[in-house]
Amino acid sequence: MKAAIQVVLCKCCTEMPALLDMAMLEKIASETPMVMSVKTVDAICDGKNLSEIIREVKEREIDRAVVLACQKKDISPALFKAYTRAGINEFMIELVDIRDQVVLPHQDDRAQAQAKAEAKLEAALARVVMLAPLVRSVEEMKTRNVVIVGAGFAGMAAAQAAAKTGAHTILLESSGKTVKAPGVILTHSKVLGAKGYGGNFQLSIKAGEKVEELGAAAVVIASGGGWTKLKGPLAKACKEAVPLYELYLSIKSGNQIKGPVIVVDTPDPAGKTLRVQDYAWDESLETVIDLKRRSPETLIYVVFQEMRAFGLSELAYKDAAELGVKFIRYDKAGAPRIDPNLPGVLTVKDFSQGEKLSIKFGTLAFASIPANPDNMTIADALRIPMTAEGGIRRGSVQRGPVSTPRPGVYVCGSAMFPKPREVAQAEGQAAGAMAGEYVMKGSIEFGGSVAQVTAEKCSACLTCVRTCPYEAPFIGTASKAEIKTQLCQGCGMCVGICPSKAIELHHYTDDQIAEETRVLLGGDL
Amino acid sequence: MAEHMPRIVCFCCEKHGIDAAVLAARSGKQYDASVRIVTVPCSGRVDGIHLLQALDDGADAVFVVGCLEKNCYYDTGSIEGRKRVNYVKSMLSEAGIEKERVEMFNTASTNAWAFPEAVSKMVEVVRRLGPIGKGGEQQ
Amino acid sequence: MKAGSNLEKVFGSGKFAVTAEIGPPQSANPEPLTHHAKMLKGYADAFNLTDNQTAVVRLSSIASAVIIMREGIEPVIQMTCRDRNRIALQSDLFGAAALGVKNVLCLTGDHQIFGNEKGAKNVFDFDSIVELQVFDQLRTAGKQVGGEVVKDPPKMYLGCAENPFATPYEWRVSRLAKKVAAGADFCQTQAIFDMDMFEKWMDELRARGLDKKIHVLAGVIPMKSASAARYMKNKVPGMIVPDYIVDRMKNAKDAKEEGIKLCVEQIEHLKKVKGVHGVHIMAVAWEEMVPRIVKEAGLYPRPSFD
Amino acid sequence: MIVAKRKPVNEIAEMLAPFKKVTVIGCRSCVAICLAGGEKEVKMLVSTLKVKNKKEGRRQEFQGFVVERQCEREWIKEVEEKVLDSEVTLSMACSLGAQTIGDMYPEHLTFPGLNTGIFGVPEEQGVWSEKCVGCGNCIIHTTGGICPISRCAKSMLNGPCGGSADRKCEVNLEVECAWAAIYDRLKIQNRLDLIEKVMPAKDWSTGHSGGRRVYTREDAKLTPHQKKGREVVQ
Repeated sequence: MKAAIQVVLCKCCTEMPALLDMAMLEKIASETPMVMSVKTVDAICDGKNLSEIIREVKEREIDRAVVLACQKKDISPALFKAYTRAGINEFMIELVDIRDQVVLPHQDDRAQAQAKAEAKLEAALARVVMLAPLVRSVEEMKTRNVVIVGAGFAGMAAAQAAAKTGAHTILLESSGKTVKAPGVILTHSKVLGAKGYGGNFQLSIKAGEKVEELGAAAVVIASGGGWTKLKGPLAKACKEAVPLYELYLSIKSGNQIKGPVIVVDTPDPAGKTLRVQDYAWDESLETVIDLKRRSPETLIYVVFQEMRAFGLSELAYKDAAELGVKFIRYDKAGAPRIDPNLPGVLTVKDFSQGEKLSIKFGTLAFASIPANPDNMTIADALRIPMTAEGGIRRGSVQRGPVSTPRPGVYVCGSAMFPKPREVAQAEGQAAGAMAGEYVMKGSIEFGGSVAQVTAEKCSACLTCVRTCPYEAPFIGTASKAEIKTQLCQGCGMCVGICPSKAIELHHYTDDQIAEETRVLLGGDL
Repeated sequence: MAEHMPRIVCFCCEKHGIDAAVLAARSGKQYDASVRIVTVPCSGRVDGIHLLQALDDGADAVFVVGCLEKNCYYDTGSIEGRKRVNYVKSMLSEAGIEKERVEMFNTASTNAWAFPEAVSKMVEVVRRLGPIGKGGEQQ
Repeated sequence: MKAGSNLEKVFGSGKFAVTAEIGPPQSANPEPLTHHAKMLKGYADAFNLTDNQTAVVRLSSIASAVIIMREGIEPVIQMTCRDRNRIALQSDLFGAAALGVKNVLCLTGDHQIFGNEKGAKNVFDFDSIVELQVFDQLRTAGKQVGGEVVKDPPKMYLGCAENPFATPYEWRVSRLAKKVAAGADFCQTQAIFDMDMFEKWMDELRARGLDKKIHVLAGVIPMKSASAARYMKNKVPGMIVPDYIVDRMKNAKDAKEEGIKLCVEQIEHLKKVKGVHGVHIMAVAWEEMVPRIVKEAGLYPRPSFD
Repeated sequence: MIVAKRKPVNEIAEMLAPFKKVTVIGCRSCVAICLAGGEKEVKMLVSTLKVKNKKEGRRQEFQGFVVERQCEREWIKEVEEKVLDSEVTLSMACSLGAQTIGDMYPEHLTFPGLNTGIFGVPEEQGVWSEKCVGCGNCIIHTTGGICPISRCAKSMLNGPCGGSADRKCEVNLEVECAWAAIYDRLKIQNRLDLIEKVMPAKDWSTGHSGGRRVYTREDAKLTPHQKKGREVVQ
């Protein structure tokens, strides 16, 4: 193995030398074979220091580097750009976050900190010789289309925001209602299926009676709906219970409501999945006020674990209380129950009074609206996960609060779970803007640290195909697994689970991980 | 006799895991220096082999840090990570080795306590169990 | 006459038959058998000797039969397919016939997982229907399953068991039809608590004319306690005990008395069901109650054909 | 496919305890697919054994690798040197692989690392269920395509036993009653008349009861004239 390594030690102004013996680290680095240059700089984020580092890269024909500094997020753009310009592949730079992993958390233990820093340096030196340059590929987006599914509050806000970025918006609305929004508007339309990936989706949509193909660079799901299947012990004990939404419609259409009426936040009050949203609270207040005004003699109880009256809905709370609606707050320990032998009676422990109450009721409603059945078709088509309650599951918040796990697909509003209008609108704006920005980049980048199959070792057992959340692995024409690089996100789940060890993740190969671990534990370099 | 210095390896996911460790450091939290982090893109990348090899290479304990299962950057990665850890635990118990030496932790990137707490739990385990075998130090 | 057993004669006479169960001991001691035989003599037309029931090792059914025959009562031996292949089944049938046994109940057998020898290797060369078919061919055509001609074939009255409450329900009558086709002469049912469901089954059975081809012995179990009722309701697969029966046992002042009363009532009810030609009383570990039940149900004395 | 399960580590360790030099051989076929004996499992086992040895102060040398199909001599031949370079070989294949190595090198010890279980179907990831016992005389065309020999605890040929409740098997309440499934399937296929037919005694001689079975294809066998070197001598 031939390598020409540069080692850069960043003092981080004075933080590193204050705790660590920099000379010792320099010595270890310089005594390691194939290390051509050891540089200690005051601060790597200082442009002056960068140019000095890069000069040395050229002079000594450096092909890889170990940089002891801080978190990748903080320094990457400048450093990586400089190295790349000097001809070093971005994957040949081993960054060691010595500041956050050694200096800051071990201020009180100089000896141990030094030992750890030395081990980290040695492990990085062991790892850097094993690194290989990797290329990223670029694929042009075929369209600038942002397809927005649903023209409710969220969808319309998304269309506005996406249009502002310059993207071409196409709004799909399942009903025939009149929609005022920028771009193309297709009423009586829905998504049936999808092929491709973020940047280049090929949607199959139904518009009116016609089934059409539609290219989309990004998709915003704003299809609305709720999260509530009536699942849970209360729903089981009281078969006649209704979602609040139905009660609301029933009141509006002037039906006689059998009292007393109880509104509970969820059919599963003691469960783990409780997700009382502002929506549920606002909707409950609106409903009970309406009912109380129409029939003042009906006893009404609102039984909630959390009472959240934000902003102006505080006034509705006050109104309801003045009209004589009884509010009962509970906690999990005193959660409402219905004894199957005593149907029609709800027992609950009032959290604030500590009193156990048994309430007879004529109508029981859960503060919830039914899930949108279309969400399942959309999720199926775009291969994105759903919540147990029938909503679209968003991705990790690190990807953004309106992102799904799949790049190029965004979700906003009540498609996730019921939301008040303002929240749905704000999310719509965010999703539209993100989708617009994504589309306006014009191309997608992929490759780099992605998975790759060694065909000879593959048993075609399908384990990777079944495990990958992005559906990147597939069985190719040679009856062996292959990775669709455009879909691979580089998580390495398939690598960790492959029973034949036929998949490797570039930049995080088994050998690289094993060697780093071994040296970190004091193994010889 | 001098107290055994624990040797602990942490396979830490590059998303919420590392962010939580960095946040802990930058919030001034101090934790035992015996822990050595190996960064992986996702806790689902961790293979049982890594955990066992680390124990063989001299670690007294190994732990994996991943995103919260409901908020994993790679959607299901930390669930996979947990399954790998559990399988290694079952193999260790079959072999008569304390399964507490291998553990899975989940954290949000905004949790400054999670990482130091995980470290102290693992240090506690090693202090209680000592090295794996008497030969551990002498060999 | 197929075998000329007492049970066959009772059925032939059109009288309402009574059979009861005797569980052989889990030892080599014949005494409990003779004790029960003496106690029960005259209260039933024939007595079933279980074959390692629930796969618990017990004194063999054939040996038990011979022991009670010495006391002058008629046995129905049971032969499960769990422990014997076709060689042993046919050989044992020869042996039983040679010893004077005239009734045999063909069963697939409980799985060994329920017994006290869980590590056993099971056989299941046949299932009960194949067993019936093979035994029927032996007695009528004098031919073994493998084709060997038997000069003095065993003359046996062939019985089978049927559970009207096992799933799929739609199939239960077809199963009995298959047993009839395979050669069964009489059928003992699983213990009946849910009369409505049983009667529905009987309706279907009669609709297919099966009541003319097979003698149905309805199974009854006298219960000692409410917990026994609950156990049978919840723990015994394929047994249905309606809630009102559990409640009745629970609310009774004297549960044992109530159990007997309930059993007698059930027999009275079953006597009226068309196509039911007798009852089979399974007083498991409570055999001493059989005389009382038989008397109170108006089924004493038993007919005699000597 | 053949589905196997790794033996508990302590049982394997006990088998290997007297030996200093151990070869662990996996297989890339069925047992890799059923996650029991592929390269990953070989490495996991070797690492676990090493950690166990460290704990117990025992010294053993391990080498671990996989072959394409351990039940075929040609694949074993390729790794012959490595096999014979140890005192004992632990086969992480089904018992067929273990026996192939054993038959090839009778003086060399070959131990099983897996318990070979079932002819199974991967129902979902991580779940394999038995659907054939290799009776050598398939009848599933009469039972709606569902095998009662393997899927019924009592191999009933003529319908469910009396223990079938709620469509579950009384022997294992997690398992569907095979005959309930057959009934449903025949109903869908409009072939319910089949269940009224009394199935005769099954001829088990085509199965293991007929003795060890060897299937041959005369047209595929090599004649002595076609064989080379050692093959001819054997």
